[in-house]
Amino acid sequence: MQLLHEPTAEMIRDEKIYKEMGVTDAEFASVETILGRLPNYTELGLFSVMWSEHCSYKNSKAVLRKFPVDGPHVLQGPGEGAGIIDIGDDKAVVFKIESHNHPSAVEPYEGAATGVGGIIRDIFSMGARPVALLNSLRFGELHHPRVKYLFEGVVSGIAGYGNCVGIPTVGGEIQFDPCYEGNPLVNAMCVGLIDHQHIQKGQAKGVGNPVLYVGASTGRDGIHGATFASEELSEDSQSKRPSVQVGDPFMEKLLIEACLEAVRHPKIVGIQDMGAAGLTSSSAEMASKAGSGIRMDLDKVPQREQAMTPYEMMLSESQERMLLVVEAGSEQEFIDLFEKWDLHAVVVGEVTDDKQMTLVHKGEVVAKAPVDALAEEAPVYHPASQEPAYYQAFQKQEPVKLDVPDYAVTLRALLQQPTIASKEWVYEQYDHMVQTNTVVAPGSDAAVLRVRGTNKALAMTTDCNSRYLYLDPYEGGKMAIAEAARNLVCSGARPLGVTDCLNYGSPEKPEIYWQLEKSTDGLAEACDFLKTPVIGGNVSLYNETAKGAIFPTPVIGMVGLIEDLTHITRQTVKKSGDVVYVIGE
Amino acid sequence: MKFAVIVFPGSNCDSDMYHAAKDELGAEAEFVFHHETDLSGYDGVLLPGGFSYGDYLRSGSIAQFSPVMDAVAQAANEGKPVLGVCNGFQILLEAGLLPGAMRRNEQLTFICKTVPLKVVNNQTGFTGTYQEGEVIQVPVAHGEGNYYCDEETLAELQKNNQIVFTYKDPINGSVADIAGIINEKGNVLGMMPHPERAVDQLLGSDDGLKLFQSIVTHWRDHHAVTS
Amino acid sequence: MNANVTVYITLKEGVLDPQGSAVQKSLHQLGYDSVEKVEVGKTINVKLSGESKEDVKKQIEAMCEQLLANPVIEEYTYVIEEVLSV
Amino acid sequence: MNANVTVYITLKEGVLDPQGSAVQKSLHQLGYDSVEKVEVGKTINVKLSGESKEDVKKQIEAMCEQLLANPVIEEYTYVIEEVLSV
Ligand SMILES: Nc1ncnc2c1ncn2[C@@H]1O[C@H](COP(=O)(O)OP(=O)(O)O)[C@@H](O)[C@H]1O
Repeated sequence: MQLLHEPTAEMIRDEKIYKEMGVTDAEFASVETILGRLPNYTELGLFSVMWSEHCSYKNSKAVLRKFPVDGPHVLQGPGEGAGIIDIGDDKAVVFKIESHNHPSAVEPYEGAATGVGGIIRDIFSMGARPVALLNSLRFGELHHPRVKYLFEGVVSGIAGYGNCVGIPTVGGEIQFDPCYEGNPLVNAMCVGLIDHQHIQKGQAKGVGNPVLYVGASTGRDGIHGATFASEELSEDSQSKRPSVQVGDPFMEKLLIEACLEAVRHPKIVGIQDMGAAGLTSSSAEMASKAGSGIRMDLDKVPQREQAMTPYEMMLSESQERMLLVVEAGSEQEFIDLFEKWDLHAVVVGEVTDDKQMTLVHKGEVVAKAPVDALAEEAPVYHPASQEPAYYQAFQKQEPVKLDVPDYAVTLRALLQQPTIASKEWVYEQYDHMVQTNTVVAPGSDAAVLRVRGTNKALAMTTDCNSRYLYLDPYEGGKMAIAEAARNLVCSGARPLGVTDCLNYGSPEKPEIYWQLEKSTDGLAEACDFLKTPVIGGNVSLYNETAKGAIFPTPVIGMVGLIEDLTHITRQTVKKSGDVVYVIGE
Repeated sequence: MKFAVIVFPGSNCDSDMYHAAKDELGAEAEFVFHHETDLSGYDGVLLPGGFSYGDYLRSGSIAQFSPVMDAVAQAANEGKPVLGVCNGFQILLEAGLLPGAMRRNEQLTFICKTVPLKVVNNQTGFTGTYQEGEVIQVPVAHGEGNYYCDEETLAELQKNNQIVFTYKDPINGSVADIAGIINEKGNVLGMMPHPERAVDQLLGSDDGLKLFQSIVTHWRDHHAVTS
Repeated sequence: MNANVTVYITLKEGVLDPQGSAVQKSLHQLGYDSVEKVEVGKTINVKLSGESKEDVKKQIEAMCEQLLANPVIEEYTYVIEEVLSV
Repeated sequence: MNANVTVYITLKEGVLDPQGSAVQKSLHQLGYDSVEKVEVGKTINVKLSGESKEDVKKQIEAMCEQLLANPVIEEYTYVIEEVLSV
């Protein structure tokens, strides 16, 4: 999507160029109403990414409202980079899960690596030190060479990034099923720890305060990544090459250390990472949350390539970049702080009081749009919902009676299933011990990490059996939560809260939307019942190929607290002669 | 005894090293940033694992030129104990303080697990409290730990008893299953396995603690008169 | 024909090259101020045989597409050298 | 003189190349039976300037010895191309 000459506002309207950006006729009309004029190409770009499903949740907002989000220990629910839960001793745990499915389908190593990088930035931009990574992966059947390539690439991408930044990858899950063949799922979760006093929000407050840009320079990579994530994968997804970003974990490591120093500086006002929709979403969201406006001079933005247009700079999804707002007059202190870590921070703009995003390029205002309209006022859709025929057929079926002539043979066959077999080959590639807190390593029900300076530990897990959800979304949804909770309890922990990543097909198909509705009913009910509020998450829709949609796959990340290190339990059988009990029905 | 824990921008086992020395061993320890040029205030130097400067090109290749490395070389010359673990070992090789080089693991993948190590030489200032031939459990975590040296160098290492640790079972293709070597003078040890990750039973093993204890014991024995 | 083919693989224009930047920075720190840009790539040397030069070419291109290069972020060129048997 | 130098770095003869062996194995698995040997190396492309070709050469060799290649396991060759300013 690199145009030598950008189309004029009239051309965009007359030739319906907005459709190429995923903007509908009705959405284009509301942009025109909001601005009181036709948007230019840059402005339309801003709206198109901010109003994409990935950034605006326009198709999923309604179902997300069902989740319980409060609890006595919740310090931060959904709405910031990540949610926060109190664990006593003046400490809190911060966690979130996010998808990087489509980038991983096109370029598995970099797609997975940059997925890990993105979720880490969500955690440290809250002020927390990242202490653990988990993931949840879905692929087609391993005998296909392409699937094998994707699987190996994703695993080494996760390893390559996590190992380098020095955050242990302590858990995850992998499922193989034909429904994921062309559309693998790569969900990454990060957990961080923070002292209460250091909790940060991504806000741009205080008229006249400078806006600092720090980290990697901006290139043409990943332009329209958020839109790409909000479309079905097709034959020419492979050719949407500019959407592929390459990660630089060393840069991320520098950012972690420098930003954790920066959030402890008394003159920091707000900090946010440039994730999906890059500079556009970080600046619009920071200003909108604070009730301010923001003005940026794009000539100041560090650029990796020549002659970048405002459109390209604003929509680039180059990795490892952060946006900070600091108190006026303190910018040099922050620039020096970053310099110590060999990072170059530059002032790119300032906070204003007009609630507008104003972009200046070569001395001229090239775009102006209200920040609330961008960040908050995307349309909300209530897609049609319809019970699928397959489900009705299943309901009518007699319960199947399984005939197992030889249990040993069946057991062996089951253990050979890639989905069930040992995942040692995978987790031996992940440094799961760095930071020396990993008490229970991958291979058990949940990972357990001690919390230094206390007698406590955290247990964490990711779970989802999408087969159950396909068969019965409502019951399957409840089961996903219950399974995660059981894994924590088995490790000696009391579940604290949930982060979820809702991976589904296209919500524009009534049968898929029905799956989304029913399964979130089940998830919400189970969360309510178990008192595990949902403190954040992510939605990934349009996981479809020409062959159809994936199973509904709401991946659950759950974190629990172990009050006493002596209460940690493991999965392994202890010694012969021990008694085995079965609990439950 | 006071240790310097060197921090390169991409070090990520620096805190683990610091905790091992300070909290588990009970010695004095301080972080020393890679920009520093003076290590005269320290009795021993710990080069931690991680990815020093991103480890692009070759592991440790860029770190060898960082300002602090001149001071590390000087400390080594003065006979102070210098321990390089994982990336620290790679840096010592690149800087020429130890012989040989690292290649990518034979299987080309990163490998992280606890492996049995053989203490081949317990007559060093780092291994005095181990038994000769003792097998200890220590984690490895590396992608480029496939040690290489030519036959001449290997013969030299063997002759001088410079091979300190070997893998009990081959894990990455290393020549002679070498996991750790020492310089001729006996004060610079490089090893791929992480003793600082094996200092607490809660995390699975405390077999690495003796290595740190050996350093302190050795140092005390040699400084008993002056201090 | 016996051939010795060298395949040169580089990153496509516009793709971030953290390796190149790291080496460049390091060269500057070592005082090589005249260095303007560094890019890091790979070479893969393949000894193989084919019925003809055309056939070798066909094989190599197929290998590049399938395995040697990652067409999403890399591009490749190659040089075929004939090896005359001794 | 402005120059565009390509440095080729390969493992010394006798040093086992795990990457090369892995690629070779994969190519065999894909059915390229005529492949006899595969070696993987690095290219480093450096754009720099010097007073003369001699000077550029001196700089490049110094860079290779100091940083770009590890003499214990690697060897290098290079090609200097003059860039004529436009
Ligand atoms: N499936 C979900 N369940 C709960 N909260 C969600 C879900 N998806 C998104 N959210 C929350 O909505 C908020 C906005 O998300 P988003 O704009 O994607 O933030 P970010 O850009 O940091 O991912 C976040 O706080 C996120 O946690």
